[in-house]
Parts: sequence; C-alpha cells; structure tokens
Amino acid sequence: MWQWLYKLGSPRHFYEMTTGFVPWLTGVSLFLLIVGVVWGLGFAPPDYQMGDSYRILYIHVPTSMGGMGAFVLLAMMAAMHMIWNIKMADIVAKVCAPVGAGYTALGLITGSLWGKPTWGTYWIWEARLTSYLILLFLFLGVMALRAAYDSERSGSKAASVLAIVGVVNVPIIYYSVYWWNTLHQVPSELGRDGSANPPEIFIPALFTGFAVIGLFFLAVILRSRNEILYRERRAQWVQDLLEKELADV
Amino acid sequence: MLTVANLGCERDERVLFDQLSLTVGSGMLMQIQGANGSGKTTVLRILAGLNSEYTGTVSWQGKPCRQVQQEFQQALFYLGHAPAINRTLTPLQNLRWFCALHGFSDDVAIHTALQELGLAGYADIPCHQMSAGQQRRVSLARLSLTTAPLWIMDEPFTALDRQGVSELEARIDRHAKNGGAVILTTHHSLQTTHLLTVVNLDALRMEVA
Amino acid sequence: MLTVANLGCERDERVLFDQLSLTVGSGMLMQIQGANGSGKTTVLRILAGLNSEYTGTVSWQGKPCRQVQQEFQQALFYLGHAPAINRTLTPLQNLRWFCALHGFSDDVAIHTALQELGLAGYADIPCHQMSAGQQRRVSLARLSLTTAPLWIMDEPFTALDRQGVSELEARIDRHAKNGGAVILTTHHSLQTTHLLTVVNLDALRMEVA
Amino acid sequence: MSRSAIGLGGSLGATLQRELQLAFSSPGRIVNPLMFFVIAVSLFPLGGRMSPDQLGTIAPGVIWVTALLAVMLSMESLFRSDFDDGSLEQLLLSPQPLYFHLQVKVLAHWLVTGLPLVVISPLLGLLLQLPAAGYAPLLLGLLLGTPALSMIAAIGTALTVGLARSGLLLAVLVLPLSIPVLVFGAGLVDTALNGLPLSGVVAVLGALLVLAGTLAPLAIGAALRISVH
Amino acid sequence: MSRSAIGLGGSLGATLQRELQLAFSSPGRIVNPLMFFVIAVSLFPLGGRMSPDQLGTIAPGVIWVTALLAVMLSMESLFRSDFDDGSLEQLLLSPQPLYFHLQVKVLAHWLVTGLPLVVISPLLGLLLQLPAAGYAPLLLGLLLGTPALSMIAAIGTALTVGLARSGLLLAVLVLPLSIPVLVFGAGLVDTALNGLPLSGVVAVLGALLVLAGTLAPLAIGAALRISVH
Ligand code: HEM
Ligand SMILES: Nc1ncnc2c1ncn2[C@@H]1O[C@H](COP(=O)(O)OP(=O)(O)OP(=O)(O)O)[C@@H](O)[C@H]1O
Ligand SMILES: Nc1ncnc2c1ncn2[C@@H]1O[C@H](COP(=O)(O)OP(=O)(O)OP(=O)(O)O)[C@@H](O)[C@H]1O
Ligand SMILES: [Mg+2]
Ligand SMILES: [Mg+2]
Repeated sequence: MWQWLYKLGSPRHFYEMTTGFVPWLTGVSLFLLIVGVVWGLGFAPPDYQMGDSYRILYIHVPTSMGGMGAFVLLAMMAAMHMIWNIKMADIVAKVCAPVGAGYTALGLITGSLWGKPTWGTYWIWEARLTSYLILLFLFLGVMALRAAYDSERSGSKAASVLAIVGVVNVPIIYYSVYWWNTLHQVPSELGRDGSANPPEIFIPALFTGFAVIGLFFLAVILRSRNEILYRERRAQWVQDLLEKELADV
Repeated sequence: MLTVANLGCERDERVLFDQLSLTVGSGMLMQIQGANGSGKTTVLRILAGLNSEYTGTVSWQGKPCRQVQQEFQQALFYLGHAPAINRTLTPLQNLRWFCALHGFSDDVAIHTALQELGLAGYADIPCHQMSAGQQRRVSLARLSLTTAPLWIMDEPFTALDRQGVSELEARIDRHAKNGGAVILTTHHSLQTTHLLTVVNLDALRMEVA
Repeated sequence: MLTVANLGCERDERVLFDQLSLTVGSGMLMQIQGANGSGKTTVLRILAGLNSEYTGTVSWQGKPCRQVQQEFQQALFYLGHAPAINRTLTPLQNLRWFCALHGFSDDVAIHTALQELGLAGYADIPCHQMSAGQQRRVSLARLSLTTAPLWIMDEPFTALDRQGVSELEARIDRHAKNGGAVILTTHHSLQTTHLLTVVNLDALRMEVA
Repeated sequence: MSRSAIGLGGSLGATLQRELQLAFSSPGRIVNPLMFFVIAVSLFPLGGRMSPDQLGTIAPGVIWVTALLAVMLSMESLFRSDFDDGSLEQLLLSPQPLYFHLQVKVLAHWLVTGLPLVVISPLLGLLLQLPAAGYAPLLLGLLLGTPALSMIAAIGTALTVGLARSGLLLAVLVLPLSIPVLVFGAGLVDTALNGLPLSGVVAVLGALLVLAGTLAPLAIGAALRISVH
Repeated sequence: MSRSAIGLGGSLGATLQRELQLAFSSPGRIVNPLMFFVIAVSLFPLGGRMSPDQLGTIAPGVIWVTALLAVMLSMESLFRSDFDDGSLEQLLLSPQPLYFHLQVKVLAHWLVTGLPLVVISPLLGLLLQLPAAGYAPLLLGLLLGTPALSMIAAIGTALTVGLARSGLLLAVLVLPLSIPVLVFGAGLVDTALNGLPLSGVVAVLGALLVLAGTLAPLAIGAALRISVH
C-alpha cells in the first residue's frame, strides 16, 4: 500500500500506472453516463410536484458535490506539496483547480436553472448557495494567483499557501453564511429528503452521479498526464515515449 | 550642437553647481565626473529636458531647447539609470516599441543588434527571466537602432561584465568618430581613443567656494 | 566555515552550474566571477538561504544550513543588489532597525559608521533625498555595525565613486585579516592585499560541457 | 536598408499593440478586474439583510460604485511599470505627439479591462435582482461611462505614479472627479425603471465621455511630466 | 563599548517604532484610508435613489464593505517598499523570530490605518441615517473585526508582493477569505437593531480575531519566503 502510494508520488510512475487505467475509467464513466441520462431523461416518470424540471438534479447534485470535493483534494495536495515537496501533488493540485472550478460553476448554473421554475428566480442569497458561490471565488483566487507568477515554482507554492488558508476558511464561511441566513426569510430551503423519491427517479441519479464523479477523476488524470509530459519533457523517458509514438505514426 | 550657459541648480537649499557652462559639438565625447552626490545625474536630466528646476540656459543649435523641443527630441538619445525595458515583454517587443516611438520599424536591425550584444537566442524570452547584465544589454541594443546624433547616458556601464564594457566603449567611440556627440557619467575610467572632455563637478564647486 | 558540495542549479531548463563545490574558511576572500547571466547572483542567494531551488548541499560548520538556520543567520551578513534602505526613513532610523534585527542597539556606532563613509551631516535626512551612491553608502555603513563573520555581497561596488571603492576594498580586506570570510561578486578588478580565491562560473561550465 | 518609416498612425498602432501584448501576456490584467467586480458586488448582500425588492433598489448604485472602483483600481498599474523601468521617460522624450499616445494607451487599457466589465454586468444585475427593465440602460450607461471613468482615473494615476503608496491616494483623487459619471450612469437605470425617457441622460453621458476623452490626455501628459521629475 | 543587547522585546519594539515612524513621516498613510472610507461610503447615496429608511437598512452593510476595502487597500503597501528595497530579505535573514515581527508589523499597521477607521465610523453612520441603536455595535464590531481583516489581508499582501500589478489580485484573494468577519461584523449591527442579544456574535468575532492573529503570521511568513525567491 505505502509502496504503491510512494510510486504514485513520482510523475513517471503516475504516468505509467494511469496509462492502462484511463481507457477503463473512460469506458465505465461513459457507460454510466449514457445509461443514467437515457433512463433519467427518457424513462423516469415526471415528479408529482415539480414535473420534469427535477431532471436537472441528475447533473446538479453530483457536480455540486464534486466541486466541494475538488477543493478538499486541492488543499490536501497543496499541503503535501508544501510539507514534503512532492512534485506529483503539485501537478494534481494545479490541474484540480480548473476542473473543480468548472464543476462548481456547473453546480451553480444547473442550480440556478433549477431555481427559476422552483423559486421563480435564478438566484437567492441563501446559505448554501452563497457559500457555494464563495467556494467558486476561492477556486478562482487560487488559479489567479498561480497564473500571476512568472515562475512556475513560486506560483505553485503561493497557490498552495492560499489553498490551505482557504480550506481552513471553508467551514468558517459555511457557518457564518448559515448563521447570517437564519435571520433571513428564505423562499424555500433546499430540500434534501431524497428518501421521498421513488426508486425510478433515484436509481438513474446514482448512475449519473457516479458517472459525473468518474469524469472528474478522468479529467484530473488526463490533465495531470499532460502536465507531467510538459514538465518532464526533457527527461529521457519522455523522449523515449515520444520516439515510440512518432515511430507508430 | 548643445550649448549650456551658466547652468545652476540647487536641491534642498544646497547649491549643487552654479555657472556651469559647456558646449558639446559634433565628434565630442564628454564625461561628467564627480563624487557620489555631486550632481551628475541631475545635470544629465536637465540637459535631456527631464528636469526643469534650474537657472541658466540650455540651447540646441543655438535656440533654447524648450522652444525647439520636437527637433531636439528627434536628435536625442537618452539612457537613464533605469533600463527602460519592460520586464514582461520580450526584447523584440521592447525594441519594436522603441523604434515606433521614433517613427520607424525595422525588425532586421533589432535582431542584428541583439546578436551583436550576445543575446542571439533571447529575442523572444520575457526580460524578467534575464540577469541584471542581460537586461542592461537589451537596453543598450537601442544604440544600434537610434539615428540620434546626441547621446546622453547615465552610468551606462553598470552591471556589464568586462567584455560588455569594452564593447560599449568601442561603440561610443565609433559614434563620436562618425560625428555624433556623447555626454555620459561613469565612475569607471574610460578607455577611448577619441577626444575626451572631462567636466568635474567637484572641482567646479571648489572653485566657486 | 561554509562548505558547498555539488551545488547545481538550473533555470528554465538551462543548467547554470553543476557540481560546484567550494569551501570558505576563516580569513578567506572569495570572488565569484562570470559573464553577465552566468549565475553569480543565483549562487550568492543560494548560499544566503534565499533561494532553495538547487541540488547539492550547503553546510555551515559541518551541518546543513537549513538545520542550523538560526545559528547560520546569526553568523551571516548579506548585502544584495538592493540596498535594503527604506527611502522614506533617515539613515539613522534605517540603521537602528538593522541593529535591532540583530538584537542590539548602538547609536554611537551608527554615527561613527556614517561619519567614516562621508555622510556626517546626513544622519537625519530622508534617504530619498540622496544620490544613488550616497544611498549605497548608507547601506555599507552596516559593515561597521555587524559582528557576523561571514559576509556575502552582490556587486557591492555599484554606484560608488573611486574613493568609495578603495575604502570599501580596504574594509573588506581588514575583515578577512581579522579572521572573517567574504564571498562577493564584482565586474571590477579587486585590489586587495589579502588572499583572493576566484571561482569562475564560465570556466566551470566549459569544463562540464 | 530594412528600416521603414511608419508615420503617426503606425506609431500609435505600435503603442496599442504593446499594451495589448502586455495585457495578454499576464491574463490577470483582464481577469482580475472582472473577478473583483463580481466578488465585491456579492459582498453587499452579505453585509446587510435585504429582501429581493430592496436589493433590486440598491442594485444600480452598487453595480456602478463597484464598477467605478474596479476601473480605478485597474488603472493603478497603467503607468506604474513604465515609470519604474524608465519607459515613461522614453515616451516623454519621444518626438511623437504625446497626446495621442496617451489617448491610445488609455483606450487599450479600457478595451481589456473596462469592456469586459460592461459585458459581464448583466450577470451582476441577475445576482442583485435588478428588474428586467434595468438591463439595457445598465449596459448602455456602462458602455458610455467606463471609458470616461478610465480617462479620469488615468489623470489620478499619472499624478500618483511617482509615489510609493498610491492605491488609496488614487481613490481619494479620482472618486470625487468621477461623481458626475456615477450620478448620470446610475441615474440612467433609475430613469428607465421609473419609465421616464432616457435620451437626455444618455446625451449627458455621451458629452461627459467626449469631454473626458479630449481633455484628460492633456492633464495626464502634464501630470506625467511632473511625476518623472 | 556602547553596544547594548536588547532582547526580543526590544527588537520587536524597534520594529513597531520603525513602522510608526514610516506612517508619521508620510501622513498619507494615515489619512488616505480615512478619506477613502468617507468618500466611498458617500458614493452610495449618490448612486441610488433611496429613502432615509432604506439607507438605514443598507448602512451596516455599506459601512462594513467599505471598511473591508479600505483595510485591504491600505495593506497593499505593507511589504511593498520592504520588498523593493531589499529590507524584506534582511528581515527574513535576521536571527530574530519572524512570527512575532510579522505580528507586530501588522499590529502597527492596524494602529495607524484600522483604528482611525473605527473611530470615524459613527460619522458615516450618521451620513447613512443609521438608527441610534446601531452605533455601539458598529464600533465594537469594527474594533474586533478590523484587526482580523488586517491579518487576513496581510496574507494576500505577502502572496502578491513580488508581483507587479497586485491591487486587484489582492482583492480577489482577500475578499472571499474576509467574508466571515464581514458577515458577523455587519450582523452584529443587525442583531442589535433587531433587539437580539449580542454576546454570541461578539464571542464569534473575538474568536475570529484570535484565530486570525495566531494563524495568519504563519501563512504570511511562508508567503514572504516564496515571494522573495
Ligand atoms: C454544495 C452544493 C450543493 C449541493 C450538495 C446541492 C445538492 C442538492 C440536492 C441533493 C438537491 C435535491 C433536493 C431534492 O431532492 O429535492 C438540491 C436541490 C436544489 N438545488 Fe442544490 N446543491 C448545491 C448547490 C446549489 C446551488 C449553488 C444552487 C443554485 C444556484 C442550487 C439550487 C438547487 C435548487 C433550486 C434545488 C431544488 C430545491 C427545492 O426543491 O426546493 N443548489 N441540491
Ligand atoms: N527570474 C528568473 N527566471 C528565470 N531565469 C532567470 C531568472 N533570473 C535570472 N535567470 C537566468 O538565470 C541566469 C543567471 O542569472 P543571475 O542573475 O544569477 O546572473 P549573474 O551572474 O548575476 O549576471 P549579472 O552579471 O548580469 O548580474 C541568467 O542567464 C538568467 O537568464
Ligand atoms: N529627490 C531629491 N530631492 C532632494 N535632493 C536630492 C534628490 N535627489 C538627489 N538629491 C541631492 O542632489 C545631489 C545630487 O544628486 P545626483 O543624483 O545628481 O548625484 P550624482 O552625482 O548622480 O551621484 P551618484 O554618483 O551617487 O549617482 C545629492 O547630494 C543628493 O543629496
Ligand atoms: Mg547618479
Ligand atoms: Mg547579478
């Protein structure tokens, strides 16, 4: 187990280990996505309260949760990079930020689109939505900081510090916004009673949910592989790889 | 070309110089000398027209510089303490803008100039990735681009290595030989074959006192 | 005192130096030489602990510098490209803070140091009202205040006039004679009576290539 | 010889190109004002407890004040690096007419910072529950107003570029000068929400823009000459 | 010999003294944040058409958001000149503990910029028709909140000090991190206006201050080491 983790920490091993894994992950994610979408959009019955609009939930819930998970992953990688100076951790942190930001943005957009039929408006200043918006800002800040540095290395360290500070703040932000919201009168709380949903609605959600999360990891791995090749472009093994590819063409 | 009459300047109630008169003609090379704080930078900035807190007159081809400003600026190349190189841009982009400010474009000459200064492979690398001396060299590449006859340079040898220094000396020499004029400051002892006029601000102050 | 083994550093995929090993002991004066862009500043910043992007080890009294950081910093005086002089404050205020950062206060010594450098009347004048060379002198006044045995200096002669240069040379010489150690870079040819070790980065690169 | 004369147009084009190159070589120049705009606007609902109606009422003011701050802060860097590295001296000593070069510089800066603000403003209207009738006048007002604000802010930047700590001083100089643009700009939205005719306010905003665009470069030039001193 | 050892306390005292000398030698450091605060707050009534009642409702939010911006912008210069002139390298290479020096530096900065904001805030409450019950909690909240904001802003400043165009980037980094302080700070006024007990909110604000005061210097130190690189 430790051996395996240690190996993952080396860009070259990461690259080689994921080479075989990528097609599988792609296949499984796409399969889950297609089944979930076809089932969810084509066969699941309309909800008795919300009609068809609920179907956006198939994308909304997993992207929303993916965005939050991505920030935790980002911060963990940042900490590993700061403490042990693990290159691979920085690579994952770097590629994780835009993917996570994208998921967060998708969560916000799908949520807003759902909000229109549900609350009659695209946006309300409600605790979860607000803290989620701030999460997007934190992602953007980390990305902006990294981009602002000319030197790759300084940029990555600076972004790491910010990601760690940011993750310490996430729970604080969540509680502050929640508290701020309690004196508010809100049009509608985000219902979370999934148990009330019939299985015909619920099971496709499981499919799309795992598919969206699988796609998250796929994006992170693919981008990491690109980044590895770029950063190690002068290393012998990358040169060899390149020659082999060229020979194949 | 440039005539200075009775130039005086004081800063914070201390007279830096007074009654400084000099004439710089075609083919002349003038070094302004003086200890730290004697006012060399101040003189050069006054001559270039960047500082207007002085008494006396500075004239270009017989007319006060302020009256023939455009004409004077066309004839002037000024190199200050700062290299005038944007650190985000590449040497090529920096030098292109310099050319444009003087109304022409000439990429071939830019590449040649960079090559002469030992920066052949650096044309497209952002300047912040260069050492102090390399940035200075980019700045000096302008000497090969400008057609101005009058050069005013404040400590142009800063940050250059020995080879850089002797190359620049040769460049300055050549300019004077070709009928240009150069006014510069440096704490380094100039090795030029050409006529060198030295103006010593310390001596001047002694005299006055 | 300071031992460097197999130091290597690359920037933007260009190896600046590799396998650089050197030892600086008490009484030694070492000059790092090289053309513009050869990596002198980079070496000094690595030795001072300001740059950690390198391979190899830097050790102080036999232990890696990072492990004995406080002890090492107590023994180090670093003078970078920038003078570390706040332009709004006066020389006195600037130097007082320097002393405080090293755990002592000594106004008498500050005044003496300024006087030695020809800045007798300037102790209470804001530094922005001084010329380039005068500011540099304020910065150099710290040499008389520090008790650190190891001095690392990046182009300390910049902006000084001739008298300033020879005084500084004498100061450095004296420090080495008294058992200190000095590592410096300069494009100027040093006139010291003391043992001078020259490390040439260009030659080093040639060898490797 | 490979040298070719390029005239005033070519020279101004080169300045425009340089500014755009600078902007695109550090994407933060373009993205940061936008992010500031969005983040700062969303602070207001967090700071107070307001019903959607109340939010809608203060929306034009909040959006305009924040846009003003964003434009102003983004202008802070307009002459900063040129001043620090000596390029500004070169510009002042160039035989080319300074007036037009300054106009082009501010224009280039507006293209990469001000214009994106205008484009994204409807999103902020949405966040602040701006009533539907407010969007068109918000866009129009910002389109006319932000270039004028850029010109005004550039005067402040030019005056403060020689100073070490300029951020807040800049604000103190620029904000009072910008009040007319702010009042008419935010007023345009209010006028529309109240169903009144817009042409008068639009004309005033246009006039302010022309005024700022022609007079400000003179002030900027004078200020820069003082600053390099 | 005239040299006398001064220990950690004396050394920190010297840092405090240096910062205060810097502030008093350029009065802009103290006055500009104040002026920004006043001017920016008074822009809001100009930007929208609001009844006195409406103004009073948005007053806490506007005052707090503006105070946050003022603190943040004033922090921009905290390490700037030290970075440019090499003093920062000297601080990092000093054998003294960095943690406490950074704490003192931020504290000194708050004393000359944050504290005056707190003192002047009732005046702005008056301008915005803040109801009488709001003044005491506004003062108390700002007194606890602005030092915490200074600490948070200093992290951003330290991260961006090596960068040329930092103003807006700083805002993008710092504003989201400051939201908890803003929410509880402005919330304190609202709580008071609604006649609810304050002790809970005050306790949270105090906790945020302690947290920021102890953890931020660590992040600031790490960030500075990266920046001088
Ligand atoms: C932390 C991020 C989020 C998570 C984990 C999340 C999760 C969920 C879940 C599980 C539901 C299903 C509730 C049900 O079964 O009825 C839901 C509903 C909903 N979400 Fe989200 N969501 C998040 C963020 C957002 C955002 C940012 C928005 C809007 C911009 C949003 C808008 C909505 C709406 C409108 C509903 C339907 C609410 C209702 O039925 O009243 N959500 N969300
Ligand atoms: N920030 C940077 N990013 C990338 N490369 C850099 C950076 N700074 C310097 N370099 C490169 O590192 C090399 C060494 O730079 P360094 O400043 O150490 O040179 P130096 O020997 O001090 O030169 P000089 O005599 O000009 O001061 C240079 O070739 C330069 O191109
Ligand atoms: N901004 C200023 N305000 C007031 N006095 C100044 C200012 N700048 C320089 N001085 C004073 O003017 C005098 C001349 O300065 P100047 O920079 O011209 O000297 P210099 O001969 O170039 O010296 P160096 O060899 O050190 O560069 C100095 O004594 C200095 O104290
Ligand atoms: Mg000078
Ligand atoms: Mg160097």
